Amino acid sequence: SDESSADDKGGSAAAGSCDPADVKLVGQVRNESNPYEAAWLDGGDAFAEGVDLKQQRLTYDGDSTKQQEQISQLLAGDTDCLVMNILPNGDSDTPPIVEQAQEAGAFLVTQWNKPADLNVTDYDQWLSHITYDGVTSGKQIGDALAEAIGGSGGIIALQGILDTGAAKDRFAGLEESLAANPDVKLLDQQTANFSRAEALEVTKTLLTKHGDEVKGIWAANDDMALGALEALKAAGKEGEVAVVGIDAVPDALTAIADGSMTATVSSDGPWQGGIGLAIGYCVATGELSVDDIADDDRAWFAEQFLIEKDNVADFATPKTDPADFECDNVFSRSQGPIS
Amino acid sequence: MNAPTAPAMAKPASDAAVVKGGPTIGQRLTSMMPLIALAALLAALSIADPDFLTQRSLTAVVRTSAPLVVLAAGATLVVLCGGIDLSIAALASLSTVLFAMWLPDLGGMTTLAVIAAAGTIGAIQGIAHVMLRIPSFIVTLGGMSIFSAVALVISDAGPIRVVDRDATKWLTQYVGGYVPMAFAVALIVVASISIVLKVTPLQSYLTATGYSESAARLAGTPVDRVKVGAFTVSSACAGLAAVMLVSRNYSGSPTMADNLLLPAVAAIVVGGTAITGGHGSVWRSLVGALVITLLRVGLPIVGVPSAYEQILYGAIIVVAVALTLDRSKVLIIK
Amino acid sequence: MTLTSPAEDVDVAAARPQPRRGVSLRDAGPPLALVVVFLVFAGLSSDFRTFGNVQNIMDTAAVLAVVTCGITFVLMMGSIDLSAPGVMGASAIAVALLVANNRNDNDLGLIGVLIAILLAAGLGCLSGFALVMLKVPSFMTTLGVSAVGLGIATLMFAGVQPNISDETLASLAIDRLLGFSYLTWVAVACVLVGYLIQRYSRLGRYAFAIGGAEEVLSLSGVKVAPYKVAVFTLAGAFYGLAGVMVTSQLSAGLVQAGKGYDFAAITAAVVGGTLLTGGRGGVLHSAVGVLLVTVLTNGLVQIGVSPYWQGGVQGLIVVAAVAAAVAPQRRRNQVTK
Amino acid sequence: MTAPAPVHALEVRGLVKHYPGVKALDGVDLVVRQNEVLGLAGENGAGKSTLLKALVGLVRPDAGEIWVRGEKVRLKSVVDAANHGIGMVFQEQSLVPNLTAAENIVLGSEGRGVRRGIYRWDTMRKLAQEQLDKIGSDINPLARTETLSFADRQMVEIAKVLRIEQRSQHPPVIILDEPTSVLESKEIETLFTQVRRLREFASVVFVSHRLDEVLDVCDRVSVLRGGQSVGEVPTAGAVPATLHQMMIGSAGSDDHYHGNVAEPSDQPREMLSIRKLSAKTFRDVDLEVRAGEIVGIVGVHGSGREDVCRALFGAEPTSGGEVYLDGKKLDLSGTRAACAAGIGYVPAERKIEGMVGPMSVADNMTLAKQESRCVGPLVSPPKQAGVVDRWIERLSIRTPHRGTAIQRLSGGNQQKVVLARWLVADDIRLLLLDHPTRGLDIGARSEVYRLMRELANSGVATVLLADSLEEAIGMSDRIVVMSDGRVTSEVPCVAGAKPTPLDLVKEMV
Ligand SMILES: Nc1ncnc2c1ncn2[C@@H]1O[C@H](COP(=O)(O)OP(=O)(O)OP(=O)(O)O)[C@@H](O)[C@H]1O
Ligand SMILES: Nc1ncnc2c1ncn2[C@@H]1O[C@H](COP(=O)(O)OP(=O)(O)OP(=O)(O)O)[C@@H](O)[C@H]1O
Ligand SMILES: [Mg+2]
Ligand SMILES: [Mg+2]
Repeated sequence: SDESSADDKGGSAAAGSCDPADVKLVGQVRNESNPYEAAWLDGGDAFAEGVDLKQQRLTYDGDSTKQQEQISQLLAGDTDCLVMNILPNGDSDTPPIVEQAQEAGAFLVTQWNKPADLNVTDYDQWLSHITYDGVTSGKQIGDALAEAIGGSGGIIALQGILDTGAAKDRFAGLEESLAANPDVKLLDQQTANFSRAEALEVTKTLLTKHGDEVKGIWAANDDMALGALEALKAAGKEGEVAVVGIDAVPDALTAIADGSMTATVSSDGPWQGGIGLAIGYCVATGELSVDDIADDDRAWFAEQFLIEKDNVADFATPKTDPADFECDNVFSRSQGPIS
Repeated sequence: MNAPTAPAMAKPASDAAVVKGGPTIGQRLTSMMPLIALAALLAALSIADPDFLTQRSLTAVVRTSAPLVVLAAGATLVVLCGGIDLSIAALASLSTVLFAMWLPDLGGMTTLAVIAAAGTIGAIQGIAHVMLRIPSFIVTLGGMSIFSAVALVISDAGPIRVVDRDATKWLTQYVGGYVPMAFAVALIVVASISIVLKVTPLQSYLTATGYSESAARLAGTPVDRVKVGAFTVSSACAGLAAVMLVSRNYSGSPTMADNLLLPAVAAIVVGGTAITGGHGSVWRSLVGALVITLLRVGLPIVGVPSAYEQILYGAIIVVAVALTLDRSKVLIIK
Repeated sequence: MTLTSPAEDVDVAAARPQPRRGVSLRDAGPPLALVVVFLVFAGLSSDFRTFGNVQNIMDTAAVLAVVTCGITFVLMMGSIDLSAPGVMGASAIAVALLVANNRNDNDLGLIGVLIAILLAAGLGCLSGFALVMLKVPSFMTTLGVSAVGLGIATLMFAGVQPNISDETLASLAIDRLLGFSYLTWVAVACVLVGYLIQRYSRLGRYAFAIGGAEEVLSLSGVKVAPYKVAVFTLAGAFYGLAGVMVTSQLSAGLVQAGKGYDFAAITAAVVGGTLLTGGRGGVLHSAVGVLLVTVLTNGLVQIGVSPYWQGGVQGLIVVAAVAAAVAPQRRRNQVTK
Repeated sequence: MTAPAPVHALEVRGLVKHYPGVKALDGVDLVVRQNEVLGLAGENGAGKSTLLKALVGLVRPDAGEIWVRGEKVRLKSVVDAANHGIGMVFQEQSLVPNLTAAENIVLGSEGRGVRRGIYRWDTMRKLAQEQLDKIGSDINPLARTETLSFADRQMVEIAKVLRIEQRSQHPPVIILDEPTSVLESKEIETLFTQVRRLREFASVVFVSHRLDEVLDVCDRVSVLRGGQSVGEVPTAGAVPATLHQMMIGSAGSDDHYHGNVAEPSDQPREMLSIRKLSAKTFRDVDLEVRAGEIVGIVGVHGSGREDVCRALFGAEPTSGGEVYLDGKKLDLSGTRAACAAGIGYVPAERKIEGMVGPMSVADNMTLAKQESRCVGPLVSPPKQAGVVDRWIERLSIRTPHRGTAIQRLSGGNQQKVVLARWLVADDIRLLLLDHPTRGLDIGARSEVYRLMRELANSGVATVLLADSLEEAIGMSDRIVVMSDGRVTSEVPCVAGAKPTPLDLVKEMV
């Protein structure tokens, strides 16, 4: 695009030639007011400390426009040796971020949201896109739920923000699981926008609507699962209805430990916060070259675990392991390319 | 009628009439205030981070501000005649979706089509407001949720990629290499609105309606048509803002602009336009939009932590309004 | 002049002018709408008719009702208040950190609740002061204060979810009295208190009067500024309580505890017949509005309207409800802002 | 300096008040003795209201002294003034519409009505009732003020100001700024009885543009001109003419109705003809107004005459009947259509419906007839300036500048601007005047009368809801009596054969 007329630098000229001290690390998430993303930024800080740098923490209140505005402002500054680890608000927000990074020649790693038809390999400043296999996790907890309710009975599903790939994939996963467990019946599905408070209200309503038919609650993330738990408490059905979620936020882990929740899937916030910066840092400082990164590692699923009562202890305290951020095993957690 | 002879006892009022009225220095200053506030903010940011005051980052600021400017400018008209338009953001989101969906068929005409469609929707809102006598706040609040719903449904709650970028390319170009086209367009919108108002009776229609609707009506002012017009322009501007957003995001999405509502209204008020109607101008909103944009992108970029960013944002918009609002025009501050 | 004195008899004969037409209907509209909407849903969905669902509606309405109580006083003055999200967020986190919780070993119980509400009242007070001191429209002061509140909340949140282990607070949302959760009764109490304040306290009546003709109050030697500040403080306190209620419902303090309550409350109040121009309506009107809105949300889910459409349908019905409510006293030369 | 003797209830020395572009008060001296009713006369804009506002602490004078009962005082606020025993009924009504009459009456001095911030409604009702009884008004204290008629509201105001009797132990000074301008004869009588009662224990300052009233009720009249006091006259033996002369500084005719210039309206042309017009507040109204004719409608409250005018102007919906203007059927759907058809309307409640307060005199004047300031579709500031200045001069409107906000003008001058609005374009065919001279001084009034007559002579049909029966008789060529929303009778009123007010009243009963 013609933006180059304004900032005519870009290309990967700067790649590999940066003095470690000059590297500028930026982590951007929706907000610091939810545990998962706060942990993400802390992970970023942890990595930054490891290489005696500071991470600039950016948040955009889950506001797509504000994210774009911040990015273009950021890229209007000094962009050689700029490393960005970005959580795009929705799939549609990724392309412009990528384009602009490409223009400005900043090193970009994105996570979670990316339109399927946007190929990382088409860009050389967009180093990598990391996500968790939403379909798998959605299916995993779906199966866990089915098992918990004895393979048959009615469940309700709490959807995430409808306009995100994560929400869609996870729900697709649930549908697979339902296909595999024909006796499990999806009574109702509503969106609670990944929000604990909304989940509480929606669940209350669905509980009164379907009453005792509800044997299980499938939530597209842990916050909603926890909201559902509160609704169950209020309805005096705590423990009678199985609840599953995704993300492994601390509260969910405690809930699983004390048996009020059945299962969740780990997505390791601190690691995500660090790894994006790590990849960018390695490329920026020349320890890693974009061309050397295998295509499979340009867009990949990160390792995730189904967490249930038996293995919850292992995840009690998610902490970043510096080893993960070594340039030669930044891709160690890959479960293979995003198909 | 044959001109009445000047009454015998009428002492010539000319002695009174020669006294020069017009704005006092104080009023002149308050009318400059938005600009002063803008400058002050810019200065503060540059002190916090000297790199901020570069041509590139300023270019980025104005490019960023374009959609907000257009949204605010349009909505200003509704505010001027005493109402408020809460639907602009949702309508802009819907328009991005429409744009993305229509582009393949309409090609170059899409931009106009979207603006026209948005304008029509606005007109409908306006008519509902004046015919049913429902407060604009409610009509547009309803509109807001209705437009969001429609956008979600027609887009199946997902973003729609815009593959053919030529239709919006022109907006991403630069006038004279420095002024982003989008901002230039925003300027043109603001300028043309205010000129049209100035040279036609519309200005006093708007003002009268905003200050005292019943008096305006009893003076034969076409209050209802003025309001419908204001809503139409406001919504058309939302459509244009949507096109700008698409040109920026290469996609349309049912929630893309939703979060621009409060910033847009904030921009209007920070500009010094009275939320109660009557007093204000689109120029003020332009400046207001720039202030708000600086706050939105400037604070985090110069490294203010997000918690403090919000606190600062809150404090600054209040202070800004305290500076820009011309109290002599607004008798009672609600 | 004296010549016309016989005119006296005429004027004596002439009946006292009755109140302008429609005044009574204005108040009847929203309750009617509520009944109609309720009956429609009851007809459409058997699940909706159940007592369980009525319970659920009441419980769901609780928080919104408290917020709306607060905002009603502000609207009566002709001001507006968008500070609910920030104020609620702040008090939600504050209370979560003050009662027994997983972040620190505070265990202030009821005192913690009071402190949280005071904090909220303080924020409300801030809006009020900015309004009367800086002469900034409430629209902006409250918008600003909301941001400030969210900032404070985020600071206190500090990245780790505070969960409350305080039994009493947690149980408020769960234990029931006469079928309704304690929070619902708290809300009922708030509406009652709010009504008494509005009807029998100088603060309430003056808030009403400020909405009617502020300048007249000053002409009568009443200083309005303190009352304005007081009203915003009162509203803040209500939001604070609402924030506490949300924390009790989720047994965790969320920064987003108040997300969306600003417009929800204003909608409810206006739907209930409180005018944004001030001087009309009141707490009871708003209570009706709250129920109307809640019944809508609940009913739409019950009859299985697609989640995509729900917002839209709700918007439509709200507009329709207001249209129906204003229809009776629609006049040619009527001012609608 | 020493306190003057004998001690006056109130004394003002060299009071000065500047407003941007105006010297509202230019060294005014005024003495109010104990137990007297002092009249204050002066043209619109002479400075009466400003002076009085200074006396109740609403206007901070730039220079000069105010002495109350021999002590020099600085009045900072209304409360201040009230504590010194000074209270005022303002020119523009100042009641809170959505409060009860009772609340309005005790507003700001609730006393026993409120305990520790808690209302005691019955006490408050009693307090209010006491006040209302004083002035023999039978208003229900718990009625919402906005549901009361204009006149009743005025009564509430007077009941309210009397509260200061409770407030200060000294004999109070009660200021009435044009209290009668909105009252019917009956209330005026009641009011005067009040004023006379007050004189027993208080001093009263009374402002009115109806000089006969002033002479009727006052002991002494002090006259203001251009912000200066130009003298005092004892009312005993004084006639309106003398006062008037002092007010304007030159002789003026006392027959300001110009009944004499009324041409016998033999013009056959029907300008306005109303056929069986009905609405909520009136039924089957038939009315013909010929071109060049002035038809007065008289009636008591609720007669619906006001609503007839509003209906003609498209401001109130009608339920039946039709109206023809100059032979063409009139579109009653809205005010816009009415304006286009060449109808002009001057509403009674100027402050709310007549003018757009913060807008400039010029824009207010050209609001209805935009064409008067436009060249083609475009506004031409020079043209507007020309038109506006011409009318400012013709009606001798006291304003610093055409760009001044109309709300800064004195009541009377505001009304002149509102009237001028319909004259700036020469296409006016029917004028609906609802209390057009409310709050105007004699000078202004007779200008208005002259204007009305000239317009009539130039073929404009006029419907007049007069301020008083005299005015109706003086101005009208024909008078229509309405009661309970019906036209009950019609009284010819051509020059020479004018009916007396008494005749009309007979018709009205
Ligand atoms: N607030 C104000 N700002 C500017 N000028 C003012 C203001 N109030 C009054 N004036 C000017 O001061 C002069 C005196 O006004 P005032 O209202 O005292 O006249 P008045 O004698 O009461 O006239 P009327 O009989 O019409 O009420 C007028 O020329 C008016 O324009
Ligand atoms: N339809 C109505 N319903 C209730 N009250 C009414 C109605 N019409 C008139 N009134 C009351 O009667 C009062 C006088 O009505 P209206 O103004 O039509 O008579 P009027 O003769 O013009 O009175 P005035 O001489 O004071 O102007 C109004 O102020 C209003 O309070
Ligand atoms: Mg006066
Ligand atoms: Mg009348």
